[in-house]
Amino acid sequence: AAAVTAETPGAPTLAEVAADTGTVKIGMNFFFLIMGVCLIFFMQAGFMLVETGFCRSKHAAHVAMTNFVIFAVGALTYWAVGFALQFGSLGAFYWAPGAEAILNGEAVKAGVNAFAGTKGFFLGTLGDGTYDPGVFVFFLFQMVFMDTAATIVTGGMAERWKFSAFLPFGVFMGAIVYPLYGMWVWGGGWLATLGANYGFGNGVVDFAGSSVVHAVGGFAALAGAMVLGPRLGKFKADGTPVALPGHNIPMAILGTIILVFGWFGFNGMSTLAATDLRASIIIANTMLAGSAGCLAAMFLVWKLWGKPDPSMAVNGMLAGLVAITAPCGFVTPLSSVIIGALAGFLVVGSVVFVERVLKVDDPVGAVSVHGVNGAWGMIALGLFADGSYGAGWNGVDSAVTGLFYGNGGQLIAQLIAVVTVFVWSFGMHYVFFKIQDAVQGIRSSKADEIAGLDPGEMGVLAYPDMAGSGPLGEGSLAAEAAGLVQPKPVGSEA
Amino acid sequence: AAAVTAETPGAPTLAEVAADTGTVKIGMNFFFLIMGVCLIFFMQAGFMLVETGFCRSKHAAHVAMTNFVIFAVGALTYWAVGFALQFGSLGAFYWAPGAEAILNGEAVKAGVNAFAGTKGFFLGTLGDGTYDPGVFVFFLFQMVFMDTAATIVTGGMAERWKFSAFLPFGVFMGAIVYPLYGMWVWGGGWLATLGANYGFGNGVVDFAGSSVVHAVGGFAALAGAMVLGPRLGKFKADGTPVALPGHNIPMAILGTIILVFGWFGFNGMSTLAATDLRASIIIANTMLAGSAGCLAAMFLVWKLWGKPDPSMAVNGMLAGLVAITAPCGFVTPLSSVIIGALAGFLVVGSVVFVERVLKVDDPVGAVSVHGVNGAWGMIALGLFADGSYGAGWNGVDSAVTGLFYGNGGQLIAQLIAVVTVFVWSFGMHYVFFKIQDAVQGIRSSKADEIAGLDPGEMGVLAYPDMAGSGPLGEGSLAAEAAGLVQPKPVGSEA
Amino acid sequence: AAAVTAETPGAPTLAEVAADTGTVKIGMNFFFLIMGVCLIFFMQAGFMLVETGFCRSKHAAHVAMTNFVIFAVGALTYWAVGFALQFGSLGAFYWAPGAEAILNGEAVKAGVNAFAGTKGFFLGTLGDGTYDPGVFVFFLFQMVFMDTAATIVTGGMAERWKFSAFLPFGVFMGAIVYPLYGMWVWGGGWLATLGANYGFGNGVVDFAGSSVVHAVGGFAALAGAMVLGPRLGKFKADGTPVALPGHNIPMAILGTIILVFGWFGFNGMSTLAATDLRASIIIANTMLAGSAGCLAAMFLVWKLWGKPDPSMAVNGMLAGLVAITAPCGFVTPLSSVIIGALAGFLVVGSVVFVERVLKVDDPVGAVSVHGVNGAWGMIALGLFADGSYGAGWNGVDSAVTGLFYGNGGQLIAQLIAVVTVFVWSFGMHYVFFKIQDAVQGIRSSKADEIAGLDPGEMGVLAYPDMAGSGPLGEGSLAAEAAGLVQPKPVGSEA
Amino acid sequence: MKKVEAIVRPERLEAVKSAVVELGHNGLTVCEVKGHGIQKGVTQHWRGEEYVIDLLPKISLVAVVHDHEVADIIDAISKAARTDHIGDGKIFVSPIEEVIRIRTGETGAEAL
Amino acid sequence: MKKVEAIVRPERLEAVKSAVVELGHNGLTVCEVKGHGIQKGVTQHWRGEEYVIDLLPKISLVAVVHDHEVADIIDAISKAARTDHIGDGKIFVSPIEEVIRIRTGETGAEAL
Amino acid sequence: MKKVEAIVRPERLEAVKSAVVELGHNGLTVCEVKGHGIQKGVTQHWRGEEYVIDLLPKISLVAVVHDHEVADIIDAISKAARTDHIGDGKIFVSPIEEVIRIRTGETGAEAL
Ligand SMILES: Nc1ncnc2c1ncn2[C@@H]1O[C@H](COP(=O)(O)OP(=O)(O)O)[C@@H](O)[C@H]1O
Ligand SMILES: Nc1ncnc2c1ncn2[C@@H]1O[C@H](COP(=O)(O)OP(=O)(O)O)[C@@H](O)[C@H]1O
Ligand SMILES: Nc1ncnc2c1ncn2[C@@H]1O[C@H](COP(=O)(O)OP(=O)(O)O)[C@@H](O)[C@H]1O
Repeated sequence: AAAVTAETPGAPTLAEVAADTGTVKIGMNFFFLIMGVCLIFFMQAGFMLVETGFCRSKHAAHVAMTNFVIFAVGALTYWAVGFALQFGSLGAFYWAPGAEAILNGEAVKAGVNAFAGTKGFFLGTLGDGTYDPGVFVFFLFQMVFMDTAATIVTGGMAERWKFSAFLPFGVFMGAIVYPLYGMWVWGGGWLATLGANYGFGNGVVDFAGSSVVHAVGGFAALAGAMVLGPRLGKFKADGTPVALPGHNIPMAILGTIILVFGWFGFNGMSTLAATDLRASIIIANTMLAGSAGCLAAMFLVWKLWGKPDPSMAVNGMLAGLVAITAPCGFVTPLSSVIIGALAGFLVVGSVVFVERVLKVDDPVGAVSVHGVNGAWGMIALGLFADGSYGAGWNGVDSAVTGLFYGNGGQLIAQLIAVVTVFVWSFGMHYVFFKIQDAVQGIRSSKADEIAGLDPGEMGVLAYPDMAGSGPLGEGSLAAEAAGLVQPKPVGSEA
Repeated sequence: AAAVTAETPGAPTLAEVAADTGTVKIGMNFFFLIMGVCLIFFMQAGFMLVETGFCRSKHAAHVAMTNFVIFAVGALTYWAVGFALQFGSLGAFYWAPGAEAILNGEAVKAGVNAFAGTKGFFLGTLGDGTYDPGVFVFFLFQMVFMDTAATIVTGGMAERWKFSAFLPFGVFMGAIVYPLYGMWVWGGGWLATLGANYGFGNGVVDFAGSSVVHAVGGFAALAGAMVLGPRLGKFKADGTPVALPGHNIPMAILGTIILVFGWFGFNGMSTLAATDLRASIIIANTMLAGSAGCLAAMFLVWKLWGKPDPSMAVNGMLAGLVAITAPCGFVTPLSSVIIGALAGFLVVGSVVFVERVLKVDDPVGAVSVHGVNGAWGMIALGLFADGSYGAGWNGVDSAVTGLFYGNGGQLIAQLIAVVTVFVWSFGMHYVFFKIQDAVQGIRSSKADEIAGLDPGEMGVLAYPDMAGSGPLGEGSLAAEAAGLVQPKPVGSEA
Repeated sequence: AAAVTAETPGAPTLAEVAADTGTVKIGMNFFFLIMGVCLIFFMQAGFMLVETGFCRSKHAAHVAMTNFVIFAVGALTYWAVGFALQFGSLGAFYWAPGAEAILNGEAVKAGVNAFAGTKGFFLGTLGDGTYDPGVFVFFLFQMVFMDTAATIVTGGMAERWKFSAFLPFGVFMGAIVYPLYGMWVWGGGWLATLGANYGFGNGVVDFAGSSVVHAVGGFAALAGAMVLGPRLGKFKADGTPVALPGHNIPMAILGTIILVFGWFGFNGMSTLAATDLRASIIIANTMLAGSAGCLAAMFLVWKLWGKPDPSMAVNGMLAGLVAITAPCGFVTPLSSVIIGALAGFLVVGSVVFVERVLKVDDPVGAVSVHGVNGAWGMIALGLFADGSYGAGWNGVDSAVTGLFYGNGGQLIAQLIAVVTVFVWSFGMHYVFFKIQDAVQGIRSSKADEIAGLDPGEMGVLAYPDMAGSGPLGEGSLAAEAAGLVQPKPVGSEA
Repeated sequence: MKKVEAIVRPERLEAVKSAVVELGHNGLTVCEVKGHGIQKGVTQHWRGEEYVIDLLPKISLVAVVHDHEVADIIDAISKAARTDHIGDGKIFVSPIEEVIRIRTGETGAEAL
Repeated sequence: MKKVEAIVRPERLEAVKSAVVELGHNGLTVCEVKGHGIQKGVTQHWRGEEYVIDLLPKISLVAVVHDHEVADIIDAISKAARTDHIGDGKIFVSPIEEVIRIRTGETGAEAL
Repeated sequence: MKKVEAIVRPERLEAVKSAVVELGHNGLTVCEVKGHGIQKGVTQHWRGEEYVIDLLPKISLVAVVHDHEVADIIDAISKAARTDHIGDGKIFVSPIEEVIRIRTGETGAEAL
């Protein structure tokens, strides 16, 4: 009792105890979010390591740089624009007393459907700002989610994406594509209100971002990889894919462990409050699904190709985590294991499909891990949610319940989200990249790609001391791509 | 006060304040455990890096994979079986209100001594499940401890352990060996009740797992390393050990720093509650002991062999941390420094002893760091515990007190634990590996070992771009081991 | 309410609720500090990776070792001596009830000005100790700050600092230089009381250590780099600097991301209490400033030298973080962006200045990042503090307010701090290194430097399996330095 | 017997190797080297200081062949390695006096 | 003088080196190379695509020796390198016209 | 034509390269090798076991030149590589029978 702030030390009044209790409650919930911010931020390191490890050493500094700089670009963009578009019309919210001082803009609406927020640009610094800590911590939490979505894309487009073309993408993603889809699902937008307005379950429910973060990122990566085209030498003339092995497997495994570590915050802290004890259930589900995904993918490739390919075990773990991200709060541990295992199988099939059928070159499996399994996670929620949590979600009284527990409406909402996120993220980015390519050119020069983007675009080698750390070439090589263009026969000009 | 949930906002009643205080208290303690889970989980990365860095590059992907996949295997196994055996008969427990709904099975008992729990398989998902968050967070906390024990073993058996043989080990450790010993010490088992039943101090006290986690892992590694036999070329024909230097020292140092980072949670969060303020004392003791171990080992090897060998400084740090893990809550900072320094000396002696006298090949020092110093930590508690903490521990009223502070009974309990953990973990694993070896063969083929387990068992090179990243060979080499078999003289068949 | 400890379970009295509220409040604030300790500790890994990545592979194990061992040396030294000198006369402090039991020594004073604390050596273990958790957690928090300062120095002096000479530095820094300057600013010393005693604003205000940690480290690195002299081959005979590229860019980028991660704790947890909700504002400011620094430096070098040099993007991020460390609690997000961007420009200019004008060889930019931007951060507070926070700071009633918001006095205090920290840290270390050099020799032998400090001083290669992992030489080479000494012409003795 | 050593671009290695193997020369040894020639170096930056990497990665491919096979293999390598840009590399031919196949002890022509 | 170049298995390097040094040839130079021969490659997988590493790690060990020492060194290397499995490697002997010891400027036979 | 192969200390590479290029020999090929000679090895420790690295890093630098240029280039390399300490390395000269410039197909003297 001595620790309670009181006029008569040691004998606080009810009002004084209540005051302290309130402060502690808010302080704790913000502290909880801050730890979430830390953990999720740290996923930048995970993505950097997985993507860099899966690429070749001659591009390693370039890939690492895109994963590093995206954070800076994204953070500033989201501060300036994105956060306001996503949450500027959120209004008051229980865990952020005071938010109403900033995030009370009139939403851009068409009828009952809201499409964008309108307040809180620059966190209000340039005018209507207050120092409301609730808004700030919420901003931080949302910012690191956004940066995760953006950094996914650097993987699918790695090893051939011009650095100067990558930067505008960061702005586009952080200011427009991510925040608007995020608004629709998390900011009171039209997808969130599909339940309240049209009776589809609780509207679109995406607990921690299978669609908002992962599918947005994964489908953007698909658009980017398609517009860029495959890496030189990735496909033979007859379309057969060629293995281009990543340069550092332990690095990729370290990155994966860091991603799992970050996912504790990504999913667990998405309750937004330590007082919501669901967090432990969510984390248990998350770990079980990831583990199931890892083993499912590993055993499948072992069966298919004879070896427990580490790169697919890694992808399987991540696929399981992505898939459980939407349903983690609403399903049983057993369902989580099933969802994760299916994600593990799915990611293997999808990697093969993207490469062999679509002929799209996705060096790290971003499309399969984040896009396909982001979608699967949304659907999984529509199937497995058991109605034990989420009463009141999106303004719908009943708890979130999926098809297997009797509510087909929720599944429909989820399917609408899947279609929407694909059309929106793939479509917007496809158009964006196409236009950018016409204006600026988004692909690195062939000479740089052959010699390595590190010496070409970064001006440094990632590993200058190591023999075999990637060949260097010269500008004059631009006309030729390794293995793709037949060199002229000697006789033709000797 | 406005933040307290109340019918009349701003003027909460005593009951309302009490309700919020209770929620915040539980929320905070669960949040505390969740952060512990994160930190301890992250030790997987530390182990992966230390073990991989200490191995040779031709096996790097293989070693990293075992450290990665063990988590998935362990998590699912512990969920299915291990947790129930360890804690299924725990009954109600102060920090987990509601646990009684699941963990109230009748223990397997012989007289007053309990040997195994009986409830909570699959977290009860397959029948008697509830979503009790206290049980879930406790499960998570215990699961990451178990995975630590399992991942220790991959180090001692590295560079020659067949991947397909390693997987069953993960199941055996996670389902049987770890949970049962853990039950005996932490789950109300016969070792815990040595005090209440037979008057040996507070019974076996192991604050955060010097024996439960580290000695179990370290002695399992000893059994495994003995059954596997040394790596090809590790010992000359006359038994002289040969240096097989690890391939990446900075990687091992990074891993060590990550392990220290994780140890904050491992020891500090083992109070199980933030409201137990002892955590800060525990963490201070932990850091001091690790630091003392690091310097002690470093100066000793410097003296002995002329250089401050980084690999032994690393082992010294870890040895100090392992040793303080049992006593960290019960000793003074000065005792911690002494315990840590002795651990640092001990690990050097033990590494030499294991290699030169036992002729056991432990590539990373797992036996010396975790086994020997796990035992030393248990004994150290029996010597240095100063009676300032732990009243009521294991149902014994007095605080935990060691020999130097007048209680020889505690030391006896600790010695019983040391003998038990050695016999149990070494014995069970020795038998397990022997049987498994007869059935399945647990050692990689010689050809794969010579060429590298990466191309042989993983199907990928860890570092394909680096010249000298490990030699490749062919199946036909199986008859020959580098340096061990004398090649036939040329003349004999030319 | 059931969770509140009460005689009548479920119906706690006001006193009982108050007791629990108090416990929870303290528990939470200590938990908050513990997480800060974890995060800040983890910066050791960040520094290790950045510094090692920026150095050449033949010295990689050596650089990594200094960054690892400094923690052990620093922790023990600070426990024995440093903490007492810095905080031994702090007296009671609101967040650490009970601190008065230990930290109540009579300060070493000259008039109103205090210069050193006098109690708490060995945390009082050797005599007047208590197990006060508040003191222990505070000790841990301060210890990790100190170790950060010490580890900065290893970067500026890397690749030529004799390991046996480095160890005494750790003791000197941890026992004397850091704690005394820290006392002056944070322990109630003469700089802190410049406001109360002489009317300069709130006295010197350094929220989380732009000067106490970073400038102390950065200016010590300058002294060390000057006394050591440049690495062999760093400057041509005519003084032109030579590029000596770091050996692992992704490693340096990983280190930077880890440092950012740690900075959440470094700045955010420096409120010392989760109940101080300012933490979220502080973290937002921190991230924005770092991002701005990163982009500012990257675009500047791109403009200047044609490529977005990753090593300078990394330095820019860190420079922004260092600069915002002092003002992070007192400025707006917009000011943070400005402060960070200026830091990004400044670090580029400073790197060039130090190398080309001062001709000092600072392999990782420690002087520019930590010294120069530490100073800039202090000044920035004196300019941009907007008077919204810090009322009562250092015993001055008004909130902390800078020149742009009308208080020039604060700027003067800050400038006094900048001059003091430079004179103190640079001066003390310059003298220390000079004396040490005369007594012991602080520079590695030329032969070791040419062949690599790894084989020479550590007795191991960092990367023994990699071709090109640094050349080895022999003692006989001592007379010659690569590229510096003209070899004798062949004719002269053939 | 002759040793034919070709210094070629790393990105042409696969093509050159195939061409040689198709000619029936299974035995060949490859090494990562760095070459200096009339091909210009690459300018790099490190923390403000410019430097030129003027030793560019090349691959040395060595095949020891019978005298009568030299012309064909030179032709095959040239075709496969050629891009018509500066830096395509060179082929050196030098005498080999004896060859021993370690496994069998065979020497001379039959050892190839 | 002759240059004796042996292409051997990496795991036989220590044995070969010792054998050569025991013969009294202190001077030798070693290089990590990759070899293609009748020894089959290793099949690997990367994310579903199979590929064959058909350039296997080998060590090239070069000793320049006097003409009369050639037979002995060939014998010693062969014995030490031999495992009787495909891929044991080859020894090539070629002429060296001049040797200079840089440190002393000695040339010819005395420079060895 | 002759092949001049110099085994030198890594830290002398820059000086040797410059010396050769200044003589007008633009074409040269460099490789990282390890050498054993009368220079002693380096003693290392790994977890209590001592071992000696007796293959020390060296650089092999090869220039194929016209016969009449051999003396000058040997002289230049010797000067640049020399430190007067054991381990400075050796220069080997051997015959080259044919040179082909891949890009142009030129052969012999004009290909250099
Ligand atoms: N005289 C030489 N001696 C040794 N290597 C040479 C010689 N000339 C060229 N090379 C090698 O051939 C490579 C290509 O030569 P370069 O002059 O750049 O282009 P090109 O062969 O197209 O004329 C060089 O990088 C070098 O490795
Ligand atoms: N004609 C050749 N020219 C150059 N290198 C060769 C030649 N033949 C063999 N080699 C080298 O010797 C190694 C072993 O040869 P291989 O044919 O696989 O087995 P074996 O020597 O047992 O017959 C090859 O990997 C290659 O490096
Ligand atoms: N006979 C030889 N054959 C091949 N390489 C040699 C020979 N003698 C010396 N070398 C190379 O030259 C290097 C230096 O030789 P060493 O005997 O140590 O010193 P020095 O050249 O000063 O007498 C060795 O490391 C080795 O690479």
